[in-house]
Amino acid sequence: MRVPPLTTCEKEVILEALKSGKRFDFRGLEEFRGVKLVVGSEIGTAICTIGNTKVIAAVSAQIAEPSSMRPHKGVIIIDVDLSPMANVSNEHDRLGSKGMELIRLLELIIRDSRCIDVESLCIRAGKEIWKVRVDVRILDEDGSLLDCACLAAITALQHFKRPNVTLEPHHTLIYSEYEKAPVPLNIYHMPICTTIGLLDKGQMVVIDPTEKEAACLDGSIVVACNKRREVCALHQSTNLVLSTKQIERCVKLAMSRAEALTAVVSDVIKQDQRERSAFKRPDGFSITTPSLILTSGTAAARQINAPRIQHGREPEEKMLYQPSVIVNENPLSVGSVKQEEVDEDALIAEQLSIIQNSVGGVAVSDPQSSGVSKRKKEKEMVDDLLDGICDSEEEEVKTEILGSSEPMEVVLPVVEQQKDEEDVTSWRKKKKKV
Amino acid sequence: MEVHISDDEKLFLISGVEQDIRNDGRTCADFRTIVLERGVLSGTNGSCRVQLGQTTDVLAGIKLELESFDPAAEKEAKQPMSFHVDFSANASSQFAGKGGDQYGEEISAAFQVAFSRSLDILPNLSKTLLAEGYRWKINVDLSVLQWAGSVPDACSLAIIGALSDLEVPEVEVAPDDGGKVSIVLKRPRTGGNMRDEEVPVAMWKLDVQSCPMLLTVSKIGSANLVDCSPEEECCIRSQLLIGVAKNLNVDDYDITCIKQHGGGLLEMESIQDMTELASKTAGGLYQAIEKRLKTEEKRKPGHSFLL
Amino acid sequence: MAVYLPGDVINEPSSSDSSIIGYGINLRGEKKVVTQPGAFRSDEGKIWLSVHSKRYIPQEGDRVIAIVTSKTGDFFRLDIGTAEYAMISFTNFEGATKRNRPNLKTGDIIYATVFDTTPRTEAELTCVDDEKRARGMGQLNGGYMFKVSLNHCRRLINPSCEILQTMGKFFKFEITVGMNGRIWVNAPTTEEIIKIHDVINKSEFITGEDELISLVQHSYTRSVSG
Amino acid sequence: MSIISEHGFRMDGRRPAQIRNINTRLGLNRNAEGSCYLEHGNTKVLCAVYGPYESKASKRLEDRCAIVCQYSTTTFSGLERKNRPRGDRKSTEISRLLEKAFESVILTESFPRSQIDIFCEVIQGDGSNLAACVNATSLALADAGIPMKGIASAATCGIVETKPIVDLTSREETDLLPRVTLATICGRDEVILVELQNRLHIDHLSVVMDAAKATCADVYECLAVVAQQHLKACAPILGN
Amino acid sequence: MAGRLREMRCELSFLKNADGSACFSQGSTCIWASCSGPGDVHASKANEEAMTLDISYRANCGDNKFSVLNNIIQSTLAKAINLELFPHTGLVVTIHGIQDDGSMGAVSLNGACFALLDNGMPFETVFCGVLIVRVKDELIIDPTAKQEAASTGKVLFAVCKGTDGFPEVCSMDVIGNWDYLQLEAAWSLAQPSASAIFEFYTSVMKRKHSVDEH
Repeated sequence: MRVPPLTTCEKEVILEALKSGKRFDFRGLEEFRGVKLVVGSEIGTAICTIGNTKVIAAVSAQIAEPSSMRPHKGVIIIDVDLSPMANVSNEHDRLGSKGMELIRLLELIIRDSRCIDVESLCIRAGKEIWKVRVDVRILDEDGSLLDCACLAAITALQHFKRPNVTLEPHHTLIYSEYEKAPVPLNIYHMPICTTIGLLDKGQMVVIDPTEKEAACLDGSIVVACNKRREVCALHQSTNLVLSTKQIERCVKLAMSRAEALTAVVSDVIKQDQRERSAFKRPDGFSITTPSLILTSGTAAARQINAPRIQHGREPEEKMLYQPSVIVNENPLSVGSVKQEEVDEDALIAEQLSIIQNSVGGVAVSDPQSSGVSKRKKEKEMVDDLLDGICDSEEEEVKTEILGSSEPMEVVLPVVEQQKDEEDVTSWRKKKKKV
Repeated sequence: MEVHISDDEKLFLISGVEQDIRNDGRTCADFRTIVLERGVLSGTNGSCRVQLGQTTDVLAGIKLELESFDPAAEKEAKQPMSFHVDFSANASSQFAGKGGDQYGEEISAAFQVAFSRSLDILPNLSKTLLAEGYRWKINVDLSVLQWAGSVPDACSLAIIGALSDLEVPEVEVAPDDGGKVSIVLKRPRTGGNMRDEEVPVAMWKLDVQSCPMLLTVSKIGSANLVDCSPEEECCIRSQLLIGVAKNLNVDDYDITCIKQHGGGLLEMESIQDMTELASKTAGGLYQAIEKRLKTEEKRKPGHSFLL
Repeated sequence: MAVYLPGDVINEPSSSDSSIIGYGINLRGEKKVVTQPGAFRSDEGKIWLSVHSKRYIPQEGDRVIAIVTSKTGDFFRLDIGTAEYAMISFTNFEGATKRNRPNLKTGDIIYATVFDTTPRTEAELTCVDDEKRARGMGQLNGGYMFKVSLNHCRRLINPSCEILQTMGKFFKFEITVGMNGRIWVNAPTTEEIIKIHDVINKSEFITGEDELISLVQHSYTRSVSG
Repeated sequence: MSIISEHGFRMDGRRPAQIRNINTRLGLNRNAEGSCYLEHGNTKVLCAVYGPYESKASKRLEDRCAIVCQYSTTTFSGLERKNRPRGDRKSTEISRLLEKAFESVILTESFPRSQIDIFCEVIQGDGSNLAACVNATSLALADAGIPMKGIASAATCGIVETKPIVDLTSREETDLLPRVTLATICGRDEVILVELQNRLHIDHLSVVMDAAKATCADVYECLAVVAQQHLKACAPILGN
Repeated sequence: MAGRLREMRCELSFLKNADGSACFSQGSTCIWASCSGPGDVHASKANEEAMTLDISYRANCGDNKFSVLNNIIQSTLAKAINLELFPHTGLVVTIHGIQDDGSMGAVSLNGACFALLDNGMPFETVFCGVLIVRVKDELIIDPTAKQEAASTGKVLFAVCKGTDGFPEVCSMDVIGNWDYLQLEAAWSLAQPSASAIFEFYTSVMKRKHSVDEH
């Protein structure tokens, strides 16, 4: 779908404002937008929000065959998904040149900078290794997409724990999270990526540009650093002429940013660990929007009382009991029955009679002829079935407790906490014989 | 690459060819000047570069691989050579991306067929079978750097050059535990002071006299000609790819394969004439190559090819 | 103020049979069926729904802000945020003759009226009314253009809404509101343009009178950092 | 096996700040508008430039010329035989880098709605392939007579125990040695391409950058001499 | 006969680039939905008489091949929207399953409807999704992941508001063997929950439109 083009008047005003150090969201030229990082209730998922850009990253692992060249090294795969939700110009399941560039840069920053110890992902050299897959989904796009994606991926990798494994001569035992505590990935350092926009031949630096600003800038440079003051990636992504001094200045800015964000990531992870160790079920991504925003709404869990099948309620023509052989008359031609349709009905009626005689005993019930008795019998059966439901005491669903209708802010269905069923099918619990 | 020439130019060319004179002065059975340099790529086991008339430029590189194969699965011994022709985009912008792949596969298949009987034709090729289930795999890769007609001919010359440049290391086969075999490079016992790794490994070379060759013979008007330039290729009626191999014992040339390349109608006689022309020119080419391969490569240190 | 969802039937007392059916309501038989979610509005014999949306659907008579995308033959191709491009012939400009054509380049914006939206063809726009006079339409030079939701635009234009009047007390600015959700603002300095842009965006969910004044006051005094 | 021996020499006998010898030949491809064969020691690169010609509708740009680049390596170029010469992620990314770099060098506004094709083929890759490609491409563009801001020159620079080493061979490009590929215009401090492999500590950044910039200037000298010689050689043909 | 509908939360138009966006959660199952259109569509997929629907449910990890769920949402939307109203245009609906704690099918249908309401384009009738599972032949509405996993049969009703205002089935996906009576019981449970969800729609839209009071 088409995105409206950038008009010259917008471009002129934005550039004029940037040159005089002003921006449309009241930020300074070297000020970052606020970062919001949320970790999911599922292990290994994280949503990162920078300004309006929102990205969710999910990490999953499975056992796979290693490549012949590197038999004892685990594999990390990064996959990006650009959906029309992020930008109307994207298409489902189609990775354009923008997507390819994003994947390549993420691989450069996360995989090629060896921030994850791949040797520890090896189970049985040459035969079984862990294949860690990082899925990045872009949910909303407003500039510095790569920073948001990289931050989300790093947080998800920190938050992820793979199941524990013991080696036996002929097979491998994979434990669920209830038998042995899952093992986090061995991460050496955390590369944090920063997109730095550049203006008039690279003299002016614009930090963390929004989508509109990025369209007006001359170009941008991507710098990834970690808190050990190491530069992990340096990538010039648009046609731009810079001086080496300018590059060094950008790297210093990115370095300070990296330290700040590493602190944010480790806080979020520690806070989540504290919650999980206290067995408090983390609310993850469920919406905690302040109620005062007019565009949000909540409705408390409520009691649904299904009325018994009252006889009177359904207007008669609505409950027309369909004959088992459906006569496919064309609904549009309800009024005008054309000539050839008339012989068609005759034909079908005649077939109907043949079927009835040949089938013999089976009552091909025609609504009118079967009469009311049959329908009454059905009603009793349905009623007994429904009664069975209400009276049963030990039913799984505790309905009385939730009867109270006053809106509770966070309603945790009582059922989950009380007892852990043994046949829990939470994530990857199967005791797998490989 | 489509070369556009006007109709009267075509008429001029066809009438010339029928009188055995071509635009650049050659007769129908003449080849353009051939430049052949061997051993140009240090990273390969054998390499050769052939340039045909300052335009068509082909580079052949051979890399050896130790291949283990299941002897039971293959009834008759599979020939160890595998060919892969790749059209570099440098040749023309139509070969960018996937443009050249289709034409490249066609020529690679033709070479695969022409060399299918290579175990019998080349005398010492059977030496590549090392032991039960182990052999040398010879990967012959050709990269076409410039394209101006008669690419198969240039490729076959490059292959012969590269095979003659190929050095295969001598190998000792020692039985190992568990039925497996350990392959060790054979080093001549020179008691000198050099440490074991630095002693040069003994090498053997392939004998390439009877190596098959692919020639394209084209028919323009009523004349058959060899080594067409792009302009001539625009007025071809049809083209045959003829594989010729020198028969050592009877000193004649066998035809190993005939493939029609592109469309066109041919009577039986003209096929007969074309194959004769092919074997005649092949004879000339074989002599030229032998003379060329005998002159040792004397090259200044640091001097490189393509200069 | 009743809110209806698509599929509901309107049986408001004020919607007598004679009233004219407006936006968002379809007449099926004698039932008035709602087809767009919105709040019910009626005003002496006319009933319609005020709908919240961001995607513009061209209606004849709407005044919109269009972006020139290309020039083909004697037509300019315009983007008004709809599925199909819109067209405007060079004759539909004030004072345009065969020879002196309006010089519009790609990326310029114009304020025009939609005057023909037959389905399956591009919408046709014009910058002159019947007497060939511009009445404020034509090219918009300088200034800044940005997009807001359609219902906010309708609210700004509504005479009874005093967002613009309050801003008038603090800023000296020129504003054009297109029905396709695009607003063009011009002010002497870029700083003021930034402040006005900020006020208009924030005023979307402000209803109270005094809240509005405090918002405009705050943004007037606040300095644009940098 | 340290990269620099204690006497300060490298494995192939060069000093740390010494570049490999460069052999080039221009105009050897008859079909292309401009072509160049360049050798950095054992790294051999062939580059051809086609265009500017009328571009395909999909790539056409209204105001400037579209640069399309393809970087491919022959299957026998590296130590191990690769079965796909191009199309893998690494070569697509290098093609994109070359495109971006040369978009800022070529005066693209002078050819609106047209397209220039740049094809680089690494015949033998022995380290700093990207730098060799940039040098070969800028010479091919000069040979094709396409207006440019200047001849771009590129070099790779790594760092070993705080000492910069320049123009790395494939044996020195281990996966621990951090290295920066830098491309500048006419050897001046105008960077058009920067690419970092492996992690580099920030204090070493300025050292590596200066060494790389100095090397680009040296390489530029060589390229300039070659270009002038080529033009002088063609002068009599041009009849002036 | 009773059951319970988990707590529903919703937030509208919180995405910058989508025409209509909704973040909807039932219990702790949470999805983000976006609906953009009617916009231009690629010539190859354009349909002269009607609007083309491009719908995709995308999960967090793995390749997104959810044909069953996509088909249900596609058929429901095709019934809910009068496609002939906007010929030669395209509507793109994307649903991201952010967090899955059971009855994801129903939650995505509700999210899709919220996104459509937020988009504000004309359509025929509001719709919602109700998932009913049978655990040890006892019917549960809107199950959590545990209940859904322990169930022996599932039926997902896509319910839209009929012309007479009562809920009406417009598409249905049945897994496991159900006889007609149990299905009828399930439907009798689904009707009131559908009305409850429709009420929630109205309350959210009322809040959103409260700006137009003056």
